[in-house]
Amino acid sequence: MDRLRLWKMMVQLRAYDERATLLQRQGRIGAYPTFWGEEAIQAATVLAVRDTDWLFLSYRQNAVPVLRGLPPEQAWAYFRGDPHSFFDPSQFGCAPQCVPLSTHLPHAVGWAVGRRLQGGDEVAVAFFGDGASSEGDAHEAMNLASVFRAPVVFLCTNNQWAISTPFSRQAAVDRLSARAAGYGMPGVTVDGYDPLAVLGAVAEAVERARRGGGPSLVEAWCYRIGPHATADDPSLYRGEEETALWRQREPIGRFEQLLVGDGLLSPQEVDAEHERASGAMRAAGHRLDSMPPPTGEEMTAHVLAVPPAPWPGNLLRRS
Amino acid sequence: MDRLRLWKMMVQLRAYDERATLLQRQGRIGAYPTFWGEEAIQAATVLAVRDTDWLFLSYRQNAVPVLRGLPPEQAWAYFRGDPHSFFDPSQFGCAPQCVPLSTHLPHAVGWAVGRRLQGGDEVAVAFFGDGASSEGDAHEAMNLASVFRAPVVFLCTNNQWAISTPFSRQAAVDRLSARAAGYGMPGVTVDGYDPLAVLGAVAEAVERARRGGGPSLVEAWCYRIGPHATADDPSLYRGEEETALWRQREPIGRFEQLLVGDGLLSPQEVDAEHERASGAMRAAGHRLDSMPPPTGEEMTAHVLAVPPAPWPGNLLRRS
Amino acid sequence: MCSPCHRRHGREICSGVRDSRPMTTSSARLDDADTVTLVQAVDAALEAELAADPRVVLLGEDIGRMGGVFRATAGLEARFGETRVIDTPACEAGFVGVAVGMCLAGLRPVVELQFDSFSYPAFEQIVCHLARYSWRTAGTAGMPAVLRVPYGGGTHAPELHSDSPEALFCHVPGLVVVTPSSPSDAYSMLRWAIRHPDPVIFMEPKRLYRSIRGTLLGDTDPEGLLRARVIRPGTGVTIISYGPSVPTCLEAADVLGEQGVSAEILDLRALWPLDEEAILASVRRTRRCVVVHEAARSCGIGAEVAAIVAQHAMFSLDGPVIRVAGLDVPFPMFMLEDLYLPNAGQIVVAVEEALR
Amino acid sequence: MCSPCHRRHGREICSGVRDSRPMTTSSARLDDADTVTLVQAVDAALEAELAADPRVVLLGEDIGRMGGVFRATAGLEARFGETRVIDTPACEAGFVGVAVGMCLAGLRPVVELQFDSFSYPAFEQIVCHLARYSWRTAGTAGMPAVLRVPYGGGTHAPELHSDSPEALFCHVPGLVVVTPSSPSDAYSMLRWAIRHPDPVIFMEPKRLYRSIRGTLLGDTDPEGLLRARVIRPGTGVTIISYGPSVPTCLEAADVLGEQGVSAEILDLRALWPLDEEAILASVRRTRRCVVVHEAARSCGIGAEVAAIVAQHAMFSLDGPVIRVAGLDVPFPMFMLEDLYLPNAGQIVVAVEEALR
Ligand SMILES: Cc1ncc(C[n+]2csc(CCOP(=O)(O)OP(=O)(O)O)c2C)c(N)n1
Ligand SMILES: Cc1ncc(C[n+]2csc(CCOP(=O)(O)OP(=O)(O)O)c2C)c(N)n1
Ligand SMILES: [Mg+2]
Ligand SMILES: [Mg+2]
Repeated sequence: MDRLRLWKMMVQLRAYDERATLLQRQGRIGAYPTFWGEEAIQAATVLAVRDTDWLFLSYRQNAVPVLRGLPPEQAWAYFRGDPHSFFDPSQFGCAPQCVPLSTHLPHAVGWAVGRRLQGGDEVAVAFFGDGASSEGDAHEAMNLASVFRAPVVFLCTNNQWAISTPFSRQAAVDRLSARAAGYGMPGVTVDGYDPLAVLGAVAEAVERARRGGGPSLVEAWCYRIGPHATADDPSLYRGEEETALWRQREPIGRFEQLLVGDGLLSPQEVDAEHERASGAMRAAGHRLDSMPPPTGEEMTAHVLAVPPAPWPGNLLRRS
Repeated sequence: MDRLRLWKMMVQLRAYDERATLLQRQGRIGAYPTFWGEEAIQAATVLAVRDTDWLFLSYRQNAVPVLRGLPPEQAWAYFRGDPHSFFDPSQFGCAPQCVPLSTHLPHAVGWAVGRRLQGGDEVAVAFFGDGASSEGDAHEAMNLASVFRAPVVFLCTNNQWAISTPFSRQAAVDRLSARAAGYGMPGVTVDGYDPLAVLGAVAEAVERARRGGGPSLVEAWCYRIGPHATADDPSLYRGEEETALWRQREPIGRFEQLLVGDGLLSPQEVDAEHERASGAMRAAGHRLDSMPPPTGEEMTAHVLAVPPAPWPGNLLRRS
Repeated sequence: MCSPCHRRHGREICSGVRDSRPMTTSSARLDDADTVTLVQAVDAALEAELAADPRVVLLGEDIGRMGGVFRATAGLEARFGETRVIDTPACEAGFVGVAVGMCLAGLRPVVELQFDSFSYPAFEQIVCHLARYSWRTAGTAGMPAVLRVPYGGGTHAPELHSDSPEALFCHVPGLVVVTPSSPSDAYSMLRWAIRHPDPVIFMEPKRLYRSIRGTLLGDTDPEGLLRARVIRPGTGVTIISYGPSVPTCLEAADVLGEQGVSAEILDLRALWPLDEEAILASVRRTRRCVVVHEAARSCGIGAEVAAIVAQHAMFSLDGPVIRVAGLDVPFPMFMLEDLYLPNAGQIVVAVEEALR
Repeated sequence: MCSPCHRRHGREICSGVRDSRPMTTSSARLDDADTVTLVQAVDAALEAELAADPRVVLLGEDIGRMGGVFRATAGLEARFGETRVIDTPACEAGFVGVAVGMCLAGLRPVVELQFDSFSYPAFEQIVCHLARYSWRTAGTAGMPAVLRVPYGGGTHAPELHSDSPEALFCHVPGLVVVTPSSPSDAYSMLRWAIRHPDPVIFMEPKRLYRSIRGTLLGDTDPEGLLRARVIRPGTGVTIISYGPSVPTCLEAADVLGEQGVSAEILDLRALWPLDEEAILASVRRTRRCVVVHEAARSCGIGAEVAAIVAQHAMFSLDGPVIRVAGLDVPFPMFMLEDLYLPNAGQIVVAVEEALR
């Protein structure tokens, strides 16, 4: 296992996230949901699966397709309300980021069952949050996956907040992994700021799924260090102290200490990589600015493969 | 605890159910979902709660309001498609039977929270089936109840069938009570054909709820001995042998053996009580036949407390 | 670039392409291929497509061994196995979501929702995903799924087993909504729907499942299936309807014929997109228009048809556009359903109003 | 027999009775009671009703400490406590179902659905229970709940945060659907809705939350709030609209005025039931009709209005009924929303068509 590669992916995610926040402040994109601190979970998961495995994402994993080759500017275009951000899921093995909570979890089950029916051995990983765990679709998906013994890993990023709602008002259990037993599947909680712990747990669940052992639930325990999204003001509902405490535990610095201690990296190399990643994202920001805006005709584009003519709703009056 | 009262309620339910099946065969009501064999669960639950506690029912518990005073003919009127079957929930402490699976479970939570907000100490009991456990609403209700510490007992009649779907294809666990831990609430499975076991488990859960100890899940394990409803033909999807086996374990005969053995009842008294109950239901059947049919004006009745005038949809053309 | 579908996507198997293989009639398992009921036609269409295309899978509650509560999938699990005819747990949102995921995997799922009202729990999946996936993947991930929804009243069914939710789906952009009124249309339209690359809500008039018989025609013009059809030509008034109300309109036309009124009956077949051309052509010819359906009146299909006429053919009309529709009330308990459902007498009265 | 509501029910507290206490303006916590924004008006109405009636409770995601994502409940948890302003877990079906149960317990819940599209997961609860409970309990268990749904586009919001689902609710029998277009209407109509004994879907035009200011009037005629209102009288054409499109219509009327066309603007306010009388009276006077909304066109409110006109006022019209509506496409990504949303220019063109 390539710890340096894992670290570089985390650094890339951090650079993406910080650049996105900047782009939002500069008005080059609209509201943006930062994932600052959740890089270990996302990067380790991408490393734990094969390229042919698919990842089903919520808005909070909007950079995961970038780890698989989507240009950052195309990912950001989503946040400036640009349909040119839409991509082909099969090209990156990533479903588009999903806004309605947990509704993509059944998709992961269907995709996984569908691939298996066609003789494939791929695995689906579905990301969701502690808040999303309360939605009916989360339950239905986990139950369906276990009845179908579908090769799916349900990966819950428990960052202890759903907008302003703390985990204690979201669920009356200490750990969401306790739900797994109710579906007859294994469940485990790991430190979401420890990339190696996440990697180990996800890899084990993925291998079990691939071998036909059915679905699992992995809960990555962490804390939403940033606001819910750039428009959010956490001071309305939580104190700074707890956040500050968790900020100290953030995964990248901690992992770098380990790698430097193990002699795999020098402090200079650390700085250089951050510099490089940040420069690459700055350049992507410029490419975003020069992406052509969408045109009115694109409003009906791709809604249907066989469009009706004329399109109901007086299209012509608009162009 | 009055075991004779419990037994009489079970006998009443049996007489109701068998008469309903007969009414259906005679064309006096339409399709009817028999609950033959589930009398112990229903009667014991009614005895385990106070009159001021409310019961939230699926179609399979259509006779439970009768145990609380609803005339049987009014309950049956439902199955002849007669709106005169509609009753006041507060009069019988029973919500109307609910057709869409598990959708009444959140109502139980809301009612229980609402009563507590008003200073009451009532408890809600919500019946649902093994099939219904797969619906998102079941999950959302259990989670909401546990977060709100609502005084609710979730009572799952696991009769191992959802129409033609066996429990093994509904969920990948041995016992649905295993779900409770995922909500931080107690869960237990009892023999659904043993009225005393059900009574004990429900009473304990009800008392815990009343004391402020929050919700519980009680699973009453049994078997759907009859068809899903009168229109259903179980031979399409299951063999007779298993059903025959479970039919021998049905709760009423077993309970009568116990009561006779304990000297609480004589065989003659047993027969007499069945005779009496059956006669009462025969009479109710006659009253059903003489209930006046609804009129066209009743189509809009009670849809809204403040009806629009005219009612959209050309009412007049119909009368 | 995917050569059959002319889109840019990297999928191994393209599920988004329109299928142009000929549709031939499968007469297997039909007692009499020439006169089958509507539900048998559905079964036969499913069988034919399962046999023709390994990507087709069926999903739903009790569709396997039992063959569905209406027996619309009778015999299919036995023939195709339980990996292609899949009994699901009771969770409509979940299994419609599974169908979305199966489309992503290159399959063509056909989902049975047991009754009209049990589409409501799947509403979010339908609106947010089934209808929007093609759009939000720039056309690379089409949703060639079919949702079969037995709908409508008149079957003495319990509460919430008689709804007509078709207009809800027509108001949701991104869905094609169709409904047959005869066994032959049911067969051809369902086969077409399964081959169609866009999500199709296939509304099955359950009142007609066993009440009418017809002939199965395999090779109808697939494009034509989205067009409305004049099922009885006439000159004095156009009666526009679809699905379960079509036989009622024919009945009314008989009565009107005796009264010397020649009624043209237009069966819409596709509810979204509506065949505006056919509607306008007929209305302009007869100069009178009545629309009939059993769904609630407000914002129903009748409203849309009337609005199209009011925009494009108002001055070709010699009478008001009259709707015969359900009341805006919950579908009544079944003792009252005959009073609720549009009947021939009401349609005749409506025509008289339109002729004033 | 319950004396205030004249119904037979055994509830201790009757929640089904229409409330006739006077609605007086609460100016607490408003910076300037005379010129408040629409979202402040919502907050003030909620506060006034919480203060006036202990049965009123609020439910929703993030409505407590945070005061809601739009701050429509700002300060209310602090004043009324977390037993009356209840933060829920993220489960819309569940907490709308909880509201149904609270009505059964005699409360009057007011539910915030965070955004338009997040009403879809609650659709089954709304259709099967909220809309039908009074009916299926013979009127003994009314549902005096309010669902507040911030809706519509124009706010540069992400996917699925700009939908206009009002017509879906109008097609569902058993619901009252209303929408204000000004702070004063928002205040009076919301207070009315909370006191109303039937379930009310209260659609809040989120684009107008902070863009317009107005005065709060407490004591308006409660019955009148269900009536449409002529917000600008005119003689040459009637432009019918509601909610977020009303200011756009006023803008168009200005342009038309310069062109010598006197446009009457009718704000529907209630979408179900529609005020047919007001619609027909205005259309008969001006003899021209344009309907404007941003929701998809097919089976929208515009269709219903046009159908009503086509049935009852066809021969009073001198021009076709023109709809300016959303395209039948998913609400676009926000770079395109200005092109999608009806604008004054399009309304002017539509009026020109209606005047032909
Ligand atoms: C069905 C649905 N309801 C409500 C929302 C609004 N919403 C957006 S994010 C969010 C909180 C989600 O919290 P969590 O699942 O913990 O994910 P996180 O934001 O912490 O990554 C809510 C309620 C939504 N997106 N979808
Ligand atoms: C939301 C919804 N989906 C589907 C149905 C159709 N249906 C009626 S009963 C049933 C099976 C329910 O099984 P279970 O919950 O075990 O209850 P039982 O019938 O065994 O009492 C199904 C699928 C329904 N009533 N509601
Ligand atoms: Mg979270
Ligand atoms: Mg069962």
